[in-house]
Amino acid sequence: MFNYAFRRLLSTIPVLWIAITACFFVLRLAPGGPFDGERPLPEAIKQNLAAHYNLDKSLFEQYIIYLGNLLQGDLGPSFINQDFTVAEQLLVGLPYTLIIGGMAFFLSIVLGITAGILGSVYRNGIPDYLIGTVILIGLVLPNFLVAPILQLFFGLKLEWLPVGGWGGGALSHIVLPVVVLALPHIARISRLTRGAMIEVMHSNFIRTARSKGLGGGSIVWRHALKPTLTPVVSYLGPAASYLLTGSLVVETIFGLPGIGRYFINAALNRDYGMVLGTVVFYMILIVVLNLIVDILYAWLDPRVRSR
Amino acid sequence: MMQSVEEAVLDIRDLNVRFQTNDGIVQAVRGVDVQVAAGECLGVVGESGSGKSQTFLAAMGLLANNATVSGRVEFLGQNLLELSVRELNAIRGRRISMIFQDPLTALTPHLRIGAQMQEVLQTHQRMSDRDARQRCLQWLENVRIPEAAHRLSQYPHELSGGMRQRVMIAMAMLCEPQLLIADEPTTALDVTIQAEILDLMDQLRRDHGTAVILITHDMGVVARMCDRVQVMRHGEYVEQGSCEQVFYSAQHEYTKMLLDAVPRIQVSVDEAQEPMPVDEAQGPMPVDETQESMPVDETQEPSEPDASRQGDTSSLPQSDATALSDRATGSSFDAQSGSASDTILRVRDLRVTFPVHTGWFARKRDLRAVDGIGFDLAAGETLGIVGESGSGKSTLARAILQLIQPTSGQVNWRGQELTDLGRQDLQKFRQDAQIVFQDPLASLDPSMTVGDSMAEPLKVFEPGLDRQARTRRVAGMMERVGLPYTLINRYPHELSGGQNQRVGIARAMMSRPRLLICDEAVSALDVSIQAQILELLKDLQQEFGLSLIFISHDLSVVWEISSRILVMYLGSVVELASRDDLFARPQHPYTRQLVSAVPVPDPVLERARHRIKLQGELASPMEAGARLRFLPSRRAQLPIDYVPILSERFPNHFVAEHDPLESLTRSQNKPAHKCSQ
Amino acid sequence: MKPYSLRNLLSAGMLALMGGLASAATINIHNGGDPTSLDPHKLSGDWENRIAGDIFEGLVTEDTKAEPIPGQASEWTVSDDGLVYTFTLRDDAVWSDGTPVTANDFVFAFQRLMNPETAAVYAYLQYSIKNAEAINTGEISDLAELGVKALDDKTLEITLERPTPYFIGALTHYTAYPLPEHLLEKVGDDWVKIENIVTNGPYTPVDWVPGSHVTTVKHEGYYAAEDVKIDGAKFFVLEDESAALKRYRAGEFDILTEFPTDQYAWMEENLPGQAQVAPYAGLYYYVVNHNKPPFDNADVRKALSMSINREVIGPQILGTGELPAYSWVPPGMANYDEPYMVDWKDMPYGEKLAEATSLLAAAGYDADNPLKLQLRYNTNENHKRIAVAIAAMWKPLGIDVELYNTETKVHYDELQRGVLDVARAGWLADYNDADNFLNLLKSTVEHNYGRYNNPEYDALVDKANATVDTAERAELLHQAEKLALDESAAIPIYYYLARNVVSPRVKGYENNAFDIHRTRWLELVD
Amino acid sequence: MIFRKAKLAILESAMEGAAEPVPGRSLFQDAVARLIRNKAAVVSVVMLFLLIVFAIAGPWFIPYNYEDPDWAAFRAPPSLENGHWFGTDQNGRDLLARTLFGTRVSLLVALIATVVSVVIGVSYGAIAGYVGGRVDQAMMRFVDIMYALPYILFVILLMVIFGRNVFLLFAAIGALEWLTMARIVRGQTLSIKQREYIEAARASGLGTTAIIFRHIVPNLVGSVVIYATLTIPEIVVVESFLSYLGFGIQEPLTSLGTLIAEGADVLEVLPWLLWFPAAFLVVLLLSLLFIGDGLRDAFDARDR
Repeated sequence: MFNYAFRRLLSTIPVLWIAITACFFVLRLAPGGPFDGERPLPEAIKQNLAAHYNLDKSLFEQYIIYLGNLLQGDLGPSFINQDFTVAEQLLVGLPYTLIIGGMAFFLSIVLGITAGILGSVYRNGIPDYLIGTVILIGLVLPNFLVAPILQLFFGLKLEWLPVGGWGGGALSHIVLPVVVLALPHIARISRLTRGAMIEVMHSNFIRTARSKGLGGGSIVWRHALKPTLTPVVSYLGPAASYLLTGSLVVETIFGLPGIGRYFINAALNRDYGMVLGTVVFYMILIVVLNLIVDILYAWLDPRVRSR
Repeated sequence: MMQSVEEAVLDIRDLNVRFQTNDGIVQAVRGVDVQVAAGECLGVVGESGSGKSQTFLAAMGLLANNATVSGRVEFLGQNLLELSVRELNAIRGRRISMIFQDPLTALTPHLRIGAQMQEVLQTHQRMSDRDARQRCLQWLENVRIPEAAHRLSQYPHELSGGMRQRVMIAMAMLCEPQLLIADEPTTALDVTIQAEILDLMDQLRRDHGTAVILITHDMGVVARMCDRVQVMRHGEYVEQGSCEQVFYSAQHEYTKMLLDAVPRIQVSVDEAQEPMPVDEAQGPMPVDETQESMPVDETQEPSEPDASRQGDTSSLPQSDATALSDRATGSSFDAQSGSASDTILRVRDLRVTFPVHTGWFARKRDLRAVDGIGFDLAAGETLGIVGESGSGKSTLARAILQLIQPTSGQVNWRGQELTDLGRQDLQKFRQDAQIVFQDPLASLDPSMTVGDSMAEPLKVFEPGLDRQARTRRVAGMMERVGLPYTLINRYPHELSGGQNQRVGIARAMMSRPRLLICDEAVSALDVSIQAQILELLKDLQQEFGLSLIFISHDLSVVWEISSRILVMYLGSVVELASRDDLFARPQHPYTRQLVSAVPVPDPVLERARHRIKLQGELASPMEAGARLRFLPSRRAQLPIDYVPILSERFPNHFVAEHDPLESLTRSQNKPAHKCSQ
Repeated sequence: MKPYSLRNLLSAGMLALMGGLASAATINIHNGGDPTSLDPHKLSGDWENRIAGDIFEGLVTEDTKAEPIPGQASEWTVSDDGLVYTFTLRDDAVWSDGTPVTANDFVFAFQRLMNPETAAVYAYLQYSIKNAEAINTGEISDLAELGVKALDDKTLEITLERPTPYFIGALTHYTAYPLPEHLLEKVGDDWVKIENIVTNGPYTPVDWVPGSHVTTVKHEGYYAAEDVKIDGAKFFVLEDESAALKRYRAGEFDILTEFPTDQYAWMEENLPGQAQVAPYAGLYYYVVNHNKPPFDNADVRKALSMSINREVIGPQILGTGELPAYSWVPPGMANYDEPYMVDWKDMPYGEKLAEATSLLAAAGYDADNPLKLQLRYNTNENHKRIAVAIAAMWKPLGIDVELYNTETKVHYDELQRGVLDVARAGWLADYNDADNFLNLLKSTVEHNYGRYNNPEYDALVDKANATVDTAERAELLHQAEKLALDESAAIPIYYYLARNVVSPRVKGYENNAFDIHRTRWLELVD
Repeated sequence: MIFRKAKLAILESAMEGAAEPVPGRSLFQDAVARLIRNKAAVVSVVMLFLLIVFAIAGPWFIPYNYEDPDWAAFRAPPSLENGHWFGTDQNGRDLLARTLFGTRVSLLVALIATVVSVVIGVSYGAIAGYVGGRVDQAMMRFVDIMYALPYILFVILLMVIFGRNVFLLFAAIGALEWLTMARIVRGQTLSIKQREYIEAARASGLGTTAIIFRHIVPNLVGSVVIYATLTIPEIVVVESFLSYLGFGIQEPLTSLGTLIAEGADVLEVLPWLLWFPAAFLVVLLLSLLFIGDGLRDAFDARDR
């Protein structure tokens, strides 16, 4: 098992490398530089800045330097937020993103699976259709639309929840962002679960279980659930990167200091260091997640273990 | 000897089952009555779609929710159909339990055996874990599972097929139910294991007085197990009565047809005794003699097939002797020289090995699927190849047809080495040698009309033909294989299994091949269809002077059609002889076990038979030393992957080395009981 | 004078009381972007200025009207030739760690500012100081050559290159803030880290979460501390303006420094008097590429300019009523009376169109031979709308416009490389002087994106800046402006408005042309 | 003589039936038939169809076009009098015209991306699946790698580079979206490859390419169609997301995503700017989803 995990991690190093290289050069291909702005700088100053950030060296040299630093765990300076290194900023933003993202992740899994199971149990019944429609709405409405609507409704009309901000991580502040972030994933997961559950319920071993006189509950929980979860689990990997996509929006609208926003701003500001930093960071996140997914597979299906 | 209702454990009256499907309402069961008395074994026979399973799934309330059930199902006075799910659950698994066909899919893959068994006890008897575990352990032992304790903590996929079915049975018996419903319990199993499972069930039934309902399509199994039989067709019972009544004086046409259709091997009541040495043998056991003893056999017309067989056998000895004795003594073999004029296919020391991964990171290991097989095939002859699952018979077929690249060895087609053929010549060969597959549906492209499927070979082999010409040829062949021309534009899923298989055969025949390999060609079909297809094959063989290689796990089918039979075990030949010779005096313990295990659709004979039981089950080819299973005495000195040498024990009768039977047989348990009369 | 003193007493008491009330409060300010730094030499945005101006203070600082008033310097004298300024620092000016602010802190700061290695983006704002430009561009390597000298701990002497009427105004800018030399010597560039930083302004930062907020608290050592009513400010980062407005309505913010123009009408109705829209010393304009035919043709440029219906843009397109711009220098700049307006300003739109059409026709363009041009703007809701509207206004002249928007970085990068036909640009005054705008059209200036090149114009502007007498100077500048406008050097569109939303809780807030509202002047009441 | 009987019977039936062959119904046709029985799906198909017709034909029937301002009506709420049924935006442009145009663009964009992803995905997956072995492993490893990349980040980078060429961009997005498709197709191919009819085809001497195109690809249609219908919504959402980030399509062109992103900012003051495009989007996506689900059920063999 550990052996396996270790290999997986090793095998992702080339992945990381490719991604970083790609970003590095793609980014430099893009027009505009970190120091272009409303007010153009005097040449002399531009040169000084360039020198300060090694931008005066050849692209390849810069690339080598960057990789070199990266190997020593140094993500380099931020071109824009000059008082912090990239690493520092990521570390500051990390907890927020992780908390919001993690809770959204958890919420979508729990709600999604429950909804899916209900849907499949009452297949084509009233609950199924109700859930189904709600789910679909969540699936089709873009989160940058849902967010302001919720803000208006819960924040301004009902005045139940704060409209935005971190508020020291008070639950009330977190609710809305988490919900907005989770909504589409609740939808996807419940759809997956429903489909899978219906399929599993048709399988022979469920018939056996019923012939053994087990109650509906224990059939679903003991026998049907695990196999049902397989497709859900395989969705978790992609879900991570979807969550990232979402966090870009959510953090902007709710004014949360997470790292989701960083990437957009960094890309727009040509903050090369920051962009690469976020990419590296997210890749590692996703890789780890996929690793967990594989381990979950093994847990769900003993046949994988022995294969 | 109808049971009267009061002593009946289960009493089904006028049961109807309808299904609401996409294509309208389907009436699966039409007003059937069933009674079973305690300790009785009722056989329910019928072909696929006859509604035999539905009847009892309905009784158990296990049907999908698109089904509507009407009628009465009295179990000890309670009408199961009126019970709530909770009440029903109190009965299911406790007083009535079920065994299903496929033990792999029927067990929950992610739960340990122990857990799955214990939950039964915990649901029904509120038993503590410790006691439950005890009980399960004890039952695993009752069903003769080795190292029971260890099994409890294993997952289903870690057990062999036979073992899984044993677990199923143990699980079904845990609460010592009054009624055990077994739905095709042995269909998915190899014949030797089937024999053991059947014995086991019989045992349990007698020890615990459980009533057993045995749902099956196999007359042999019925003949062996059941006191009473009910024959089902199109959701109705066409005939019922005691075993003997049904088998010896069938009333209904359908029953007769079924019985006729079943291919049956001739067996002496006791295979155990050593066969007489060849010199004093007056040829193989006279066929007609046995036939007298079994009136049913008369219907089986012996004309052409026998003739063809005569033809073959007469031509055989020469070639075979040289060929295989060579092989036996391991001397190198020259394709051109010793080849007899009419030997069209010559296989020598053929090997196919696959690399397989075991475990996540274990190194690849070689699976020797075909392990040095050699034989000759004469024009117009039929060679049967028998073997249980994993014996590599299908691989052999594909290797011969060069669908799989053989690892080593020669396949010589009419003087040409196939192994070193160019693409062009290979095409020619493909035109000559065709194959028919097991699953009729899966062997046809669902996105093509059957007409196109049949026309395809023509496109390749006779590009000259225009559309009409092709259609004409197809139409001709369709008629020949007995397919209505009207079906030409239909799609496979619109045809019945039998029809599809005819299409498959027609496609194979389009290129007018000289060799036709049938890989389990009839195994997926109902007996009646099976018979027709066999018949068709015989006719075609006659008409086109085909050579057939007929591969099957079902000894009786092979017996039905073959002139010579080759018995495979773990990729190598254990015995090769003319059909009658093989059945008259099987030599190799494995062969004898096989023969003895085949159930014969004849209660008296079947129950009189004595079974040979060998240590252990069929081993996987990956298992080290598995090949030495019949040579335990020499395990010590021989290399672990040693392949026993084949030698000609009687003329044209080749047998692989083995220890004497006695040293291999398990502690003999008494022969199955005679049925009450 | 009794009653007077009595009233004084009372009001004092009132103040104290209110102070007491307010003292509980910190003010929450929506500040838009994420500050890139707290180091005054590394700033470039107005959102950074808001923070920096609260925590630092230069020799001179802004009052509620953003007019320069004595800051760290209690008084100063100017030599007759207007070249030498002598400042006397307050005795009670101290850093937040208690060390007094000395003249050396200023010397140090100015030298660091001009030091090329600092690469201060806005260094050029202080180029009027002797040798500043030379040092900043590396011609002079010895920092001591800079025209900033400490005569003693509390006396600072600044020598200029040439007399500069707006110099005092320029000193309010954050490029002129002192730096705590003692601290920088100790920790170097880390001085600005939140745990190290010491400041000399009315407030001092205590907390900074990038992407979230900067928190400041009152600097008790500040010389005017007792007049500072608000105990601390929280500057929030939030780019999404509509989200900001929602939070404001939920009472989470006291001041919005920007609001979505579409909401203006709504706020007038529902939050009367809270939305503050005030003239802003800034110009929204389009540049035209003078190096690319046919745009090198003054008539073509004039046609483009004339056919823009400026009266629609403010009230209709933006909805906040920005005033149409017909001059290059926004009205109300210091040392400059009414700006020069284009002569066709008051023509009815119909006639403008007609003339524009004929001008184009003369240049050989009409419906059959349309003038194709690419209109560039940087991604932003308002820029987009204006571009769309103007494209539509040009359409009738048979001009066919391709709208092309890019992110800010690309936009300006390409503008500087002269990649444009017509492009959007804007200018906010750094200091209160017409020169700050007219400078934009000098051929030598990088951000003369249109590359308008008229030696006569350059001469006029230079001459003006060399003259001490303000009236005379103003006259010269006027001539320059007229020259440029008559040639339609660029297309002014509207004068910026500052858009703020100020909660009724906030007292002491006054609109001004530079949109600078230092927290020290504000007050929170409930 | 049971066999003879049996055979005769069959031959007879053959003779009776003779005359004209009965046209068969392919699995695909079956699926379609089943789809038609699925109300939700049918309704969706109709909706989608109407939507497309509106989007394409609509603009000819309304007095305003999507780019020219109505100087008399800025921010005009929906009204029948002035003919702006959906109202106008801040530039006085008719929202109905813009919505229809936006729908057109969104569909086009989605179509491009989907087609690209289908083409790449199918060929890639089919090859990997059929060739199998090391090639397969290598190709799939590559897919895994692509999966691990935070793809939205790349889209944004692409955006930054492609500047405003939305169609190029969505070709690019398609080029990222193909991964899942490739996986699905590969899986399908693998299972189809195991089928005996492939062996039968090889036995009757068919070449690899012939097999892939005559026997494998046709049997992939089902799953490809299903996944494609479910990809389109994905893309539309991605498009709207990018519009929100300000990477939307170049003015005066527009797309549903852009319209909604703009509308979201003014949902209190100019609600119509949000609700009309949003309604179109919801209808569009919902119908696509229902159709996708319908297709899945229809093609699902188990329901037969």
